[in-house]
Amino acid sequence: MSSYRLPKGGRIDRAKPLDFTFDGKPMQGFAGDTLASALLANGRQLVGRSFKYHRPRGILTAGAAEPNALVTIGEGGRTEANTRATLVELYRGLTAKSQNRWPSVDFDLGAVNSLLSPFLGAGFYYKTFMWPAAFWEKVYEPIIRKAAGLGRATYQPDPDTYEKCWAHCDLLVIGAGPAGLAAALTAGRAGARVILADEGFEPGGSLLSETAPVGGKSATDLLTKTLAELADLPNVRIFSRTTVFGWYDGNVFGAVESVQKNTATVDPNRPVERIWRIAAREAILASGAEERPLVFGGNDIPGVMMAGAMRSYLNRQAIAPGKSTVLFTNDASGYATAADLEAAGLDVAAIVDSRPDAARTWSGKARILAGTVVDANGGKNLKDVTVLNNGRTETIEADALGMSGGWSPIIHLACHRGAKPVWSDAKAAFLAPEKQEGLTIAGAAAGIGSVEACLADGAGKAVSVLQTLGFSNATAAFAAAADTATISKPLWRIHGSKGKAFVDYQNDVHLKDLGLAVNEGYGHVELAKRYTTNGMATDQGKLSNINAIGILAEARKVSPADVGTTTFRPFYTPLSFGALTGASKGKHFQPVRKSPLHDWAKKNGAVFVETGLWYRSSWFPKSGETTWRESVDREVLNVRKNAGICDVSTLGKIEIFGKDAAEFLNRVYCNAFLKLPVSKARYGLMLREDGMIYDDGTTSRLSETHFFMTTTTAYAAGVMNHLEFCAQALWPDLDVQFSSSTDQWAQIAVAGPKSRLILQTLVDEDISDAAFPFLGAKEVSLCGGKLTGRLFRISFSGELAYELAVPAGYGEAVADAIMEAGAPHGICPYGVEALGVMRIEKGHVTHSEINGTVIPSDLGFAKMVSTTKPDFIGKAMLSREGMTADDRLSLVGVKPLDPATTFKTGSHILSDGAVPSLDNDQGYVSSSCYSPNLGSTIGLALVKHGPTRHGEHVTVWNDLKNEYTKAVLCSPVFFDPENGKLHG
Amino acid sequence: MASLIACPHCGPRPKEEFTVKGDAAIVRPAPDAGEDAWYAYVYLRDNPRGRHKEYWHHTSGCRRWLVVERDTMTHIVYAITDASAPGETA
Amino acid sequence: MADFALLHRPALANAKSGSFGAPSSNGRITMTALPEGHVLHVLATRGSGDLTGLIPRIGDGSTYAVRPYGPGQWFVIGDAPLSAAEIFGKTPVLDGKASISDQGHGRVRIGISGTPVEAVLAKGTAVDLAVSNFPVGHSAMTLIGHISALISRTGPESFELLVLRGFAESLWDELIEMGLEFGVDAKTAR
Amino acid sequence: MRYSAFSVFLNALRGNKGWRPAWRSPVPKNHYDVVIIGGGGHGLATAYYLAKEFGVTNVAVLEKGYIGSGNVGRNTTIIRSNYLLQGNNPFYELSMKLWEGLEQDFNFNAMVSQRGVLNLYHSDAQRDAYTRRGNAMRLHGVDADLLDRNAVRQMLPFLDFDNARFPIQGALMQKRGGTVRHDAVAWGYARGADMRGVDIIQNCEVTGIRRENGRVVGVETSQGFIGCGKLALAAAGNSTTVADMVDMKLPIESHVLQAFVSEGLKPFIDNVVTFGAGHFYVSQSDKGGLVFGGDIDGYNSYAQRGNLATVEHVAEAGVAMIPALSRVRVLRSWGGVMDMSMDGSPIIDRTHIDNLYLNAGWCYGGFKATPASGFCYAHLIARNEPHETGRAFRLDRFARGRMIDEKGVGSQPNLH
Ligand SMILES: Cc1cc2nc3c(=O)[nH]c(=O)nc-3n(C[C@H](O)[C@H](O)[C@H](O)COP(=O)(O)OP(=O)(O)OC[C@H]3O[C@@H](n4cnc5c(N)ncnc54)[C@H](O)[C@@H]3O)c2cc1C
Ligand SMILES: NC(=O)c1ccc[n+]([C@@H]2O[C@H](COP(=O)([O-])OP(=O)(O)OC[C@H]3O[C@@H](n4cnc5c(N)ncnc54)[C@H](O)[C@@H]3O)[C@@H](O)[C@H]2O)c1
Ligand SMILES: Cc1cc2nc3c(=O)[nH]c(=O)nc-3n(C[C@H](O)[C@H](O)[C@H](O)COP(=O)(O)O)c2cc1C
Ligand SMILES: [Zn+2]
Repeated sequence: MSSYRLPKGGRIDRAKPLDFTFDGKPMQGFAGDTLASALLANGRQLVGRSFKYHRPRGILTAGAAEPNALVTIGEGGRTEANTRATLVELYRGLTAKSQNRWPSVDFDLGAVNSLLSPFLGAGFYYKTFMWPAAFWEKVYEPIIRKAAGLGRATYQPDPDTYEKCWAHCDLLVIGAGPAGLAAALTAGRAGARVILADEGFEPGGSLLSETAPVGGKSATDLLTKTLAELADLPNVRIFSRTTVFGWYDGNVFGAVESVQKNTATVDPNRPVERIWRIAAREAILASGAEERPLVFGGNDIPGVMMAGAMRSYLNRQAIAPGKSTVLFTNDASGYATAADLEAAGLDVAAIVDSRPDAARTWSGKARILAGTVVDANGGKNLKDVTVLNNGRTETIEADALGMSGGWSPIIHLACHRGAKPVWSDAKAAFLAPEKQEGLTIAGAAAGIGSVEACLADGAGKAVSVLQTLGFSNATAAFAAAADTATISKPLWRIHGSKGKAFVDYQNDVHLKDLGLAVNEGYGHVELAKRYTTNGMATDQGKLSNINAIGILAEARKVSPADVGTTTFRPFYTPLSFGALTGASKGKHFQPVRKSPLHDWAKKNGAVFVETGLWYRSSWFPKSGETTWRESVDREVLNVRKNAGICDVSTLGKIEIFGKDAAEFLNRVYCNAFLKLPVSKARYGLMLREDGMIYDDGTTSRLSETHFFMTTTTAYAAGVMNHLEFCAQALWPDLDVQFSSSTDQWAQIAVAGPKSRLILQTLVDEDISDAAFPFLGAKEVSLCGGKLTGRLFRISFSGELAYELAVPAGYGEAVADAIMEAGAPHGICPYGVEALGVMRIEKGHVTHSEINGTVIPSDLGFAKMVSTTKPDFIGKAMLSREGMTADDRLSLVGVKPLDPATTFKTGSHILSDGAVPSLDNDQGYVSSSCYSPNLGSTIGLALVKHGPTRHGEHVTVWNDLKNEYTKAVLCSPVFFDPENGKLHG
Repeated sequence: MASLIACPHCGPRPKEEFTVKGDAAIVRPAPDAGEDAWYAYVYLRDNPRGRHKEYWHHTSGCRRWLVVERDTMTHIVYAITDASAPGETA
Repeated sequence: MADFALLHRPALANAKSGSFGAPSSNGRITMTALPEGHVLHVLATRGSGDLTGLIPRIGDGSTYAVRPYGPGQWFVIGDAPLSAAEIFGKTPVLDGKASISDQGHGRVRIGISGTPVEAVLAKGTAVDLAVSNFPVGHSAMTLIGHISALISRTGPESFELLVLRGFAESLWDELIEMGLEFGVDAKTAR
Repeated sequence: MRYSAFSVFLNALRGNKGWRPAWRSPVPKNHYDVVIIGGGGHGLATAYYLAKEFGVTNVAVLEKGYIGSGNVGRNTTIIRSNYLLQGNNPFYELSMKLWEGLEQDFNFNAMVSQRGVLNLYHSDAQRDAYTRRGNAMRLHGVDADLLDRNAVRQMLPFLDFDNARFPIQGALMQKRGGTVRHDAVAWGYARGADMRGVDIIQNCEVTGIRRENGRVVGVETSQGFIGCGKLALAAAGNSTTVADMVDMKLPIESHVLQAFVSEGLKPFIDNVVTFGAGHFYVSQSDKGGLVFGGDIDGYNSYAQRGNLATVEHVAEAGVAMIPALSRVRVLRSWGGVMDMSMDGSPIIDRTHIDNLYLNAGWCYGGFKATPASGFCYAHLIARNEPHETGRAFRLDRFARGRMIDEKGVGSQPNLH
């Protein structure tokens, strides 16, 4: 193994070597490595290129904030761009590729941008690329767009699965560092239902890389012991590899668990990622703190790393950052790293401490320079650093530079619901309110520094939270401890640098960009963000925002408190579409709803069509028929000549009970229902309160206090909600109840001159016209009392027709029986297409006409609007001027002058010879079809002054298809206007 | 708001189970209340910043219409009652 | 039509049946299409007061025959199918205090059980199914994924779901998927 | 300072030290001829056109936050003029025409990108509705094309054509539709207005409207009283709050709409595409992020944030439309507070107070309207007479029964 991997130490399992590749090159790491640590172990520091200038970039952090080490992992449909190497748990067979470079990460032509950087300052594109105007889309934008983005996504579908779950707990603890562990242990011992979530693949947070004793004992032992006790508590669940990504109202937290992101051989029985919606009574945020980079020239050269990250790689994965390391620190953290490096036998060339007054108790070998690193030098890797020490410049050779500018509490989640962070001079950091309803912040996230104090804080805060939850027995799992950490004055930028000093690494925002933003009037923190793109990269400013704020504050000569932060938003870290989607994808995007006659229809050869969630039978092709029109024409002609059977089970069906049911219906329909006799059906129009028609359908009275309503398929759910609203919210004193019976009944339309003949063979009662006239509705006995059904004499086709409802489980048997009984009479099954043709022939409207902007009179239903009822939904608004105006679009029929010509739904109507213009627009074709009975295309149209224009010649204008058809407006009833067949 | 709504009949349930309709402070006028009253009922809204009552239907649960009183800025829920008995708080 | 054979087609007649998912032998999920017996949707008349004593009287006396799920609404469930006349025959018991809507064909019962059953259902519903919160005998109407259903706990590790007939097959498929990681034995045959 | 490639070059040579603020930060005067409440796209555009087209320059725009902090700075940047109804269609087309010359007009590159907008359809009924819409557009000379499944597949092969629950049948396409860099619109108008003498005053919240003798005389603000000859509301999302200051109730509710951006990707999707079987629309920004959105959250809200259920809903629709999105990661989600009107269409009108003007009710579609709205509103304010093209957007249309309801869902704002 390389010289970067130390021969011993760390939490890696050297017995489990793992092969992987980077840019095609085979490499090896161990179980316990992240991709980042494994790359470092293989001596690979340069792993990516920055967005704008294509600067060579190395691994900067060891966690979620990583801006540089973004790689593409996986192959084919598993390709994942922009993946942070620092969070990828290494696995055997992992393939990783560098990004945003051509031809290679080591030699990238895009790097010429760096030379042009004076011209490419913040917002340069707003000021140019404007001339000539046509060039933007043709020349400039394509070039800019080509340069856009970092990684390349795949177009292939994802072979893996995802899922979404709910979890419930008394206490959610976010972060399993010392503070979180202490909180979880305290709550677990008290018997609360606890969920402890941590994004790492090992719980422990900073304890995993802590070498100093904690409360006199080893940090590792403390961790092991605590985890063992937690594991034994049945009321505690530990979610590892689980990132809490958002805090939502109602104290619901969104979290994503990576279930199988650590393997190349995915088990298809398990998801790769799983979303948890955690409903927590209370939560403790123990997310720790983020170390701040320092802003000096060349602070992005591979080899420059956060001091804490260096320490973490050293202690967790036994990685040496380099041969000779310099630490540049504004905080105690640099010393801890230096100490651990020296303890591992590594050379620390110097510790550069920017704090003039820092009280140091350094007992190591490395010399200390009071001053700053002004420039890090090198190309693709660090060669040396220039230190300014008491006015003296010194160059120190080093291939690794650790930096620490102090710590920023990770308060992201605490601000998702509107809380604004407040600058604390004492902590030199932005803090979120320590206690909000449902959420308490603990540990480093609350600005606490020492491990002992974090343990105490987590435990103590858990106790008080538990008390509010009623666990009065809770006692802190760790004793109180004072915070021994010191806070330094922040160092926002280093003066005197020659090289570019980066603030937002990924987006290449450097010091000067922020200065420019202030000069140009974009000094507000939000404007600066938008103008320079600082903080808008995949790390969302986890590292950069605080320094940008400090720099803006200096430039504007105000305190960071006056600058404030930009808004923290979900997601804490980027979240895959796949996880958010869960199992609802592909064919499972929405559930399927099947009619009880689905299999009957299938067996009869139906072609299905998606209608909302339902599949409905569209038409039933017979062998020899090559186009759908052939089948539909045949079905229509056959129904009109003999008989047909159609599945109408998808219509909404509602049982309405109660002694006030009639009164209720009288109020929800615009026509009268109060006196509907028992055993009768009536067509009803339901309006919205604004007077527009909402839905239509028939309602039958089965007894004094029991009605049966049908609605359209599409509006079934809406009507049910509406009825319940009227009953519960508007008229709670009416005695009326509703039960949806859509799925209870298989509903079968039997239509055509022979329909009575056929049905009579099944129905035990007499259904002659005299015994069962048009609009009859009653319970019937079938097949000698074998079954009870409901029979309605209603007709959408205009034929003598019935709808028979039977319990769904018997639907198929009854449909088969009807087919059998009808066979001698030439019965055929017909689908919704034929149904559509017949209803257009009869001028019957559907939601093609009832489109939410029509009132009853528009459709010729003026007479249905009761003038005598004191009240019904929609009554009051119908008298407005615009509702009575005579230029409203109203229903007419339309047919081509030459039956050999045709037109389509959606075509507009123009007066004969009129110039096409919106002003001349007379209306549009709302429904159309070919009528085999008329031998012509026919249509229903909504046209200005429609009913007065029968006989007028018009142009049916479909410019989209270059189809301009001469046509005549006519009555919307094309077929059997006298309704002779209906009553037949 | 409303990741969870505590239905007085069913307990806390996610927003997906509900259908929201809108302002519950408006009262349906008498049939003869006149054009202005009806126009106001159908079209005009207080749209308050702060406390607001609105109708939610527990569509995938008990199928009751509820009146949810909450803050439109903070989304804190103050009370949830059944629409038929708006006096009671669960 | 004397020769008419009144064949009943179960809602899950064509649903997937067999063993699915992980081959583990312990902690598997069992799914069963339960008998399409009777399902009575009972709706209290306005102002009829507390009917908790009354409703069980139209049930078949079995445990959990009555499943309340909202104010004045119950499902009364049993394995035996009831004819329209038999259901009508029950109305006098209710004494005008409630109406019955026959849902014996409109809603279908699925049994689901096994050690990890709570974990499986948590992939669908936001109802906290921990036994402390949702004891045996409890029912709740809720969304499971995109489909609404009545969940009833019939044992420490067993539940029944009551779902609209049209959605039954979709829910069945989804439940199988949700159980894959534990292994599922799905039985549609009765 | 005029912006050009040359000025960028020149300044770069001088170390980029010569750039001046894009707009001033003036102390408010005591009195303006026109005060505009709201430094969003519409308020700034109104000021710009007042100054540029109507010669009214003694104008202040008062913004409670920073300019662009409202919806102009948080929308999904889609512009199109594919409207159906007579009241809307010509107006949005006017806006499209103004977009087409905007950058040269205000000398700021707002990256107007006419990359084409496709609305997918999945059923015959949707196809018919798009036929009607497309023809309505053509009647007004607006470009529209109805594509069939194959044509869509040619353009966007990565949509789900093979395994979709609701198969794609085709699309209505407007080639001239596209996107515009949202912030740049606010900044460009602000700079253009400022250059012509308009005062843009940030951090200035209007807290009251002072009236004398039935006329507005000025506004109380967080920076003191500011007098005005005419007062123009352009406070999208907060219109009812401001109207309440003169006891005016509006047919508007405030609702939150969320939007999202993914991590930056190499070119992935060239056009704007809208799903027809769920709520999802997407385009790719020039930086590489997929910018997308879905439906509103559905309840009244003044908080610029939304609900997780909606987030999931949007993602589900996204993956249903483009299965390959599954492994793409979403970077950030945010919300904007919008005026949802009772018919889904806006209001540009006078009010019952004769020097108070109203511009409101833009719902989730007012970004594309920015130039035309500013232009028509400026016309109304300057001439006291509605511009021909915006004439239908009257406040009294609800009382008169003349709603402009594209969706046909009526007076329930959360359904529009
Ligand atoms: C997520 C989202 C996506 C959208 N996507 C699109 C899209 O793709 N295409 C499209 O055409 N439209 C879209 N819209 C709609 C569009 O953004 C808005 O309709 C439009 O921006 C509103 O006009 P505006 O720009 O003037 O509003 P805003 O930018 O909101 O301006 C109003 C300003 O008024 C200020 N203000 C309010 N009250 C006061 C007060 N009392 N004193 C001082 N100032 C005040 C506010 O701070 C705000 O800056 C979207 C909206 C959202 C929220
Ligand atoms: N001044 C300081 O604040 C400071 C300085 C240096 C070191 N420290 C050290 O940091 C430690 C602080 O302990 P602590 O427990 O507060 O923090 P920690 O850093 O030890 O643990 C935080 C844990 O939270 C996890 N996490 C963060 N956000 C998450 C999310 N959204 N979802 C899931 N997991 C998430 C991280 O993976 C990590 O494991 C102490 O050891 C302390 O000495 C603090
Ligand atoms: C079109 C568009 C593109 C955006 N692209 C990004 C982006 O690439 N990175 C980012 O962090 N935010 C992006 N944002 C979101 C903004 O950061 C911000 O969330 C949004 O403008 C709302 O403002 P707020 O979050 O400050 O309230 C984008 C916003 C819009 C409207
Ligand atoms: Zn409920």
